[in-house]
Amino acid sequence: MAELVLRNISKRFGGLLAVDNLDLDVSEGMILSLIGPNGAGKTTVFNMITGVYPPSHGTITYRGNKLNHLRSNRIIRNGIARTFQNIRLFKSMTVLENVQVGLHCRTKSGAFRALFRTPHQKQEEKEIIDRAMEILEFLGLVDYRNEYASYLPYGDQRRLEIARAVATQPHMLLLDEPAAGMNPRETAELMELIIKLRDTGLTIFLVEHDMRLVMGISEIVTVLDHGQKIAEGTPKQVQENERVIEAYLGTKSKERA
Amino acid sequence: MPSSNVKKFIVYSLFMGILILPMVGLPSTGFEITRALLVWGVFVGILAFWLLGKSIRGSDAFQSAAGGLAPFRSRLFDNFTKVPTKIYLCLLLFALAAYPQVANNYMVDVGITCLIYVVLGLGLDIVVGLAGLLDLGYIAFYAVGAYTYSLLNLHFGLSFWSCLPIGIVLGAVCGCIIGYPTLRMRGDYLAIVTMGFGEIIRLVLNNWDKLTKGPNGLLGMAKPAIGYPSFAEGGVKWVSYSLKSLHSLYYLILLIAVLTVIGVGRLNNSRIGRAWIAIREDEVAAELSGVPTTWLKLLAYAMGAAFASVAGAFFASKLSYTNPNFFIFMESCIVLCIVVLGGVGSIPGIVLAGIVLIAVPEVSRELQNYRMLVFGLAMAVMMVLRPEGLIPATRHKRELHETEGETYGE
Amino acid sequence: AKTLKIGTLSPLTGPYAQDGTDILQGVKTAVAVFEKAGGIPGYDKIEVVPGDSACDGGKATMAANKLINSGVAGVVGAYCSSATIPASVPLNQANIVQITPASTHTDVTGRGFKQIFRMPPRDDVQAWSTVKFLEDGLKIKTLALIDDRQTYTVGLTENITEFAKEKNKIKIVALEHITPGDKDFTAVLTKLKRINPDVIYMGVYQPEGSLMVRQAKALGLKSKLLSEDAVFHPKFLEVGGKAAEGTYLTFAKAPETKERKEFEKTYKNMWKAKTVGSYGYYAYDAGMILLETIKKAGTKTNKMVDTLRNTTWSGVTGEIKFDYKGDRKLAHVIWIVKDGKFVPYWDPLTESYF
Amino acid sequence: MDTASFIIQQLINALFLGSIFALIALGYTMVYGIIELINFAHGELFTAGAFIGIIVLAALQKTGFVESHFVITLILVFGMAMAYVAVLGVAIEHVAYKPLRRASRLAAILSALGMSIFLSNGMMLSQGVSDRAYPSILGIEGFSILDARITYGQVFIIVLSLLLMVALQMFVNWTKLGKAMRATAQNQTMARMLGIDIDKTIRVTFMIGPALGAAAGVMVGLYYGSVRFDMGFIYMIKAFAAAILGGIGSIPGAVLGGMIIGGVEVLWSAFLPSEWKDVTTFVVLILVLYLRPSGILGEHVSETRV
Amino acid sequence: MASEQPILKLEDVHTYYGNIHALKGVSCAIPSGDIACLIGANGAGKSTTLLTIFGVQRAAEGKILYKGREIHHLRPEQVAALGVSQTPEGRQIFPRMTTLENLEMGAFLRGDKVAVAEDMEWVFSLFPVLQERTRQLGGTLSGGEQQMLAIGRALMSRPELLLLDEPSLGLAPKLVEKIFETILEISKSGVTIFLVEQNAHMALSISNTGYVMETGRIVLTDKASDLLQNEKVKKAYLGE
Ligand SMILES: Nc1ncnc2c1ncn2[C@@H]1O[C@H](COP(=O)(O)OP(=O)(O)OP(=O)(O)O)[C@@H](O)[C@H]1O
Ligand SMILES: Nc1ncnc2c1ncn2[C@@H]1O[C@H](COP(=O)(O)OP(=O)(O)OP(=O)(O)O)[C@@H](O)[C@H]1O
Ligand SMILES: [Mg+2]
Ligand SMILES: [Mg+2]
Repeated sequence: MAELVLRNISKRFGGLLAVDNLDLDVSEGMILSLIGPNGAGKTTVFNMITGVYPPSHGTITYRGNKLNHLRSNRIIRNGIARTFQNIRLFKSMTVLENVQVGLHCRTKSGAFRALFRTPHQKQEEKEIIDRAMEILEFLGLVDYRNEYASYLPYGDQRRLEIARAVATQPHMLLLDEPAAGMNPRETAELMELIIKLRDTGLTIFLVEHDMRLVMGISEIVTVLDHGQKIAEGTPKQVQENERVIEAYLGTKSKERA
Repeated sequence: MPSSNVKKFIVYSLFMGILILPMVGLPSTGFEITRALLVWGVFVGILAFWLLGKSIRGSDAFQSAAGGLAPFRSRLFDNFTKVPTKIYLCLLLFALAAYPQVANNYMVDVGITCLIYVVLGLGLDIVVGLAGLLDLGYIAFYAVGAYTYSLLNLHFGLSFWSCLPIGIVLGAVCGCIIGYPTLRMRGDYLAIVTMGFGEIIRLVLNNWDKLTKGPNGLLGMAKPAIGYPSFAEGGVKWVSYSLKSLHSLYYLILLIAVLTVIGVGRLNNSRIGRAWIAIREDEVAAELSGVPTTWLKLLAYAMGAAFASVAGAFFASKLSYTNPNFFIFMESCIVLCIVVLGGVGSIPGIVLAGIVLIAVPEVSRELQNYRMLVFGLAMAVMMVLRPEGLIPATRHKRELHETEGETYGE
Repeated sequence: AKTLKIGTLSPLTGPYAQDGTDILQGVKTAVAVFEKAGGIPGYDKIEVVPGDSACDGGKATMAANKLINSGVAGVVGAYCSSATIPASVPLNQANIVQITPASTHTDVTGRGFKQIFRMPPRDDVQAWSTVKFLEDGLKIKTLALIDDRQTYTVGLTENITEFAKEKNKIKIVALEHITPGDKDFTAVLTKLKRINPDVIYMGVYQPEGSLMVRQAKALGLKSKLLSEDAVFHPKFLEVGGKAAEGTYLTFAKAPETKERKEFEKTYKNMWKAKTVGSYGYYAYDAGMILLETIKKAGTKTNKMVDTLRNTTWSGVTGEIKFDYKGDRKLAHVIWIVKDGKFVPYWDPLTESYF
Repeated sequence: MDTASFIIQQLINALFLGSIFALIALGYTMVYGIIELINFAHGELFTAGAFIGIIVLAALQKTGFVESHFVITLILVFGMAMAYVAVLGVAIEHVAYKPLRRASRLAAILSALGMSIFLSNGMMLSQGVSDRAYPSILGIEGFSILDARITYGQVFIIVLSLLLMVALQMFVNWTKLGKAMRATAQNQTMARMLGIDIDKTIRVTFMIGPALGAAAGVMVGLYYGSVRFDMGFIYMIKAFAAAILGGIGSIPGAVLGGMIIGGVEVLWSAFLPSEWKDVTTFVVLILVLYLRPSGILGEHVSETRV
Repeated sequence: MASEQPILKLEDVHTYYGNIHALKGVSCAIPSGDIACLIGANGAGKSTTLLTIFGVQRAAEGKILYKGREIHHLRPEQVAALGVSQTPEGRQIFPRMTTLENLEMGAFLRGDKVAVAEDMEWVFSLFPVLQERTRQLGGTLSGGEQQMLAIGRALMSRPELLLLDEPSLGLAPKLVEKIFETILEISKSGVTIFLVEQNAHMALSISNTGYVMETGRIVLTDKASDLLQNEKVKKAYLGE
């Protein structure tokens, strides 16, 4: 069975059906992309998976556990991590601390251990730093560790978001438009990074409008329009799908891609 | 003076002139303008002084002079920073410990009050500074501590020390009760609700005659006592020594304050403290980074309340008296002032502000009615000049190599 | 070339600053009058050290400690009972004579402190006069009480309830509460209008009292209104205006002596005031007997206490004699507002009209 | 007094108290709505208005103008108080809030608190610590409905505050100012880039809000008959509660909130133990906010849009 | 076509964020009716340039001329009144206003109700999605919808000079095409356009002039078509 299973998922905002009866399977270790026109409901799918709001209808199952109605932090603890379409870093914290927050759900020491600074707590703090440093190293952000997050250039902020998400030690990473605002060269770097992450064993679930990125790395591409799945398949299949071209890609892109 | 500063001077003086107009006496009391003019004069004087200073500092001559001095200054600064912070802390602690030996009773009493407010300020800092929850009813937990001790001591004869843990737990529980309905609220909705809770607790204390004796207050609680073994007269006896004198009370609250500083400092630099700050910065992102925000917000309320409760128990035992009137809204505001004026999230700042904000108005009682006037204006001016607080908080920075100099400050 | 220092404790800031200032000014007047009359041999100056108790326990103890440190020989203060009680602890430890010109709570003198005295009659004394007047003067059947849930006023309404129960002549039909600082009491007054008791007792302070009589008039209440000495203030007449007419108040009746007139004149001159606040009188007397005591007995506390106990003083608030607790025997009489003035009306001791 | 008139009387009491709260809450919510600042000084502005009213009134009374030109007197008293306090509001904004627009919200709140302390003590120094009698020109004449009494003064004040509320609502809706204010509140930089002079917008808000407060101050003085330097505090708290309860930034919300707070206070006192009146007010506030975290008429945004 | 007098001219503009020297002497001149395009790496200072033109960030040094008039000391609202509008970085939608109100805010300075209504229709024809969302609060729109709203709002003011900061960000490929077509169309109606883009390929292909920015300086200015062929540019910004 797939790692993440969405069955008959719908989301209604007032009169608007943002996601309409969607079925989706994400298998372990793959890179799956979700694409679709603006307002198709992609971010909404992410939001439902991560518990920002519950689906109006349907079930979400992750590794056999139902996620509906779990609080977000529990879902993250279960092994799903995400980044945001509009960057949401902890601006007045340092880069290192941002990553340390991500490690929160994998550590235990509570307020009392902190107050009395028990050996266990000290040990854990050390581990937190080591682990955070490792992650920063992996993403090439070590040199920025003491900068406030808000001072980072845009591209590095996006990477820091990924770092924070990776720090929660997920099995599955949801990336919401990670390449937005990046130029082609930076996008290429990002592409490598995503593949590197996948190679560490992560399942990648990607929402993106940059077709070069999507088509370059995805194993499966799912296309959403008005909340409904209109196509699914390999990048090549999807690219040639008439409905997708009409609803999403446009005619010119065909020539270019 | 550059013309922009001149313009500023004129505009601000003018506006200040309008501000003091309500201070001009009424026809019926006799038209009185000297007081208003005095206030205005002082303001204008300070303003001129400040703007002048600013333009001198901005001027080229000063800049180049400062440039010449810079290496000297940095050397001085280096020398200061070379001494480990621990030594400074020890010196400070020593000074605080020696204080009652050189000060008279009044000054010791003022010192005690300052330290109580330092504890309160640090406690509130957990809620406001770290977790970013604006709390205008914080003084209620101070009341909870005071009344817990008073009631338990009067009715059951429990000692200060055995009441402390009970007070802490009760304070924390109250913190959670107050925190719970506010979990979904933001910003100022939180402010009014916490303020409402603060008032509710005060009013309940005031109205529940049977338990609290209402506005009459509770009277005659024992002072804290410490026990020590005595070997006199053969055999060992446990002697209890009541901390009656102001001096011994001072040392007790100093101990509490130091423990609070250490405690809040440790929390701040722990996983819990980081999670609080993350919540302050972006609650949704924190929740989606795996931080259980609900639980941590409740924890912040509870921890903050626990510190206030300790301070309250001490306060009640020091006065041997407690009354609901001691826990009015204005007190919450003063504690909040300490936190913000000191610098949100900054422990040294809050300690400094606690001392400044309590001691200065107290010692300047000679000014009488002008005191609060100046206090109010100074607060506004301070905020305008240093919105980050006296000693702004810096996030902890981690060094990989010893050689890199640590940079603090703005 | 010695200076004698005496201290005052009173709220110089905050909502009670008016009464607090009256107290300070009363004591300063006493010093001025006393110095003019020759002062105390051995001292060439008498200094008043003001302490701001702010009606707050913590601040009051600090202020008390400050007075102790500045070496005062005696203290006049404080005002709110909730400040006087904590402030009296350090003063007691330092063994300094304290005379409160305002606090009426029974606990102020009821704790076995030897060196504390008080000028105004205790809550229960005033309550006794009140109930006596209602029972024997007005001969009413039903009474409604209002208080603002502060130490002072609750003390009064509690004591009145108790006294009224003793003889069971008066039925207490309602006990209502207001919030100090509020301006609108129509809800409570309407409630009482419906019950229509013979008398409504207003256990409040002057600002609320003034507003209450006005609103009672506007609502057309028929009950008679009775209040206490905290409302006995020229401001009550000023703000209450016509609506204040006919209100009964309890207040100590002082003989219209020459000294009293003299004092009023000096006070008004010194402070450019049109009227003397009620606590000004008590404070003046407290200051005067404190100075007299020092003149007689020196600054040794034991001697001062003895002198204070064993002397019968005459002051502008009448005869002053302290009992073993430090309380003063002083009867309230009932006053009435008539033609925009406070007029003595009924004497509970003699049970007769003036 | 029979039950019917009792209830009518209490409803009148509630309406009256509520409309005063509503008027103060309006000024409060306007300022809040635009710079998201708890304007602690609003209570003092209200008091200052009352004092200006008393000064003007006392001066007019000396000349005997009041008897001969009653309506003009009222216009003058309200006009002068509102005009002056409007200027005062702008001055406060300029000195204490404007420099803090980019600073943290807490800093601005403290600055406001400082201003409040400053003004209230300033008024204490100059106007004295005790309450001052307001010349009673409204009188206590009135009429009765059954056995319930309502004075002409009350009618006048209720009508005037309703008029002011309606005028404000129309002003804000019909001019571009309302929109400018909302835009400024939500994103100052963007508002400026669209051509909104936010300084002017804020200034106008700081004139209207305090002016409404001043009108309420004069009303309170005229009707209740006294003013004191610290009377603004309690009203500020109630107005704050009312504004939040109704949904901050919303004009009808402020009116509704004021009425609810006034109503709860009066009706609770009327039927239940009056010492718990304030507790009840706050409990109602907390309950409402618990159920509707952005107030009754507040814009309910699911802020969890990520 | 581009006339002689540049509608916008920057002369040696410096801008600081506190101590950070973000613009280190930017100079450029944009002829009236032109489409000029500014490209550069992240953090180069492109957005800062646009904000400085608008007066949101103060130019610490240098001159900014609009139609020959100095505007670097003007406040943003004054610049807006001169007929300049901008879609800023991060969209800056008013989150608690509806889509319709957001668009109306774009026309804040305009009095001609009829023409405003016409323009509204035009914007809706460009972005039909917005018409479906008129009653929805801006803050709840999807990322791309917000982007369309930001562009629509900027158009609602009928600007003479339009500053676009990454207009294609977050838009679906089909819409990206549409956006660039629209830009061309707007330009034809006489509006001057200053475009900042990461999608350098597309941007350069519709522009006349191109500027390349690196760490606060403009390092290369050329005709856009030439820049497309420039080896360095190709490597650094076009990802080829
Ligand atoms: N809280 C909300 N209230 C009302 N409508 C909403 C809300 N959140 C999203 N929507 C609507 O639901 C639809 C789907 O939004 P979503 O954010 O999922 O789109 P998306 O596919 O991520 O688009 P984009 O590529 O533009 O980011 C949009 O039309 C949006 O306006
Ligand atoms: N508010 C700010 N405070 C401090 N520094 C800032 C701020 N905004 C931008 N900077 C810095 O100024 C420089 C230029 O930033 P700018 O946003 O103009 O770059 P950009 O070219 O638009 O990049 P991007 O492609 O990421 O949008 C960067 O180094 C950035 O870190
Ligand atoms: Mg999206
Ligand atoms: Mg940019």
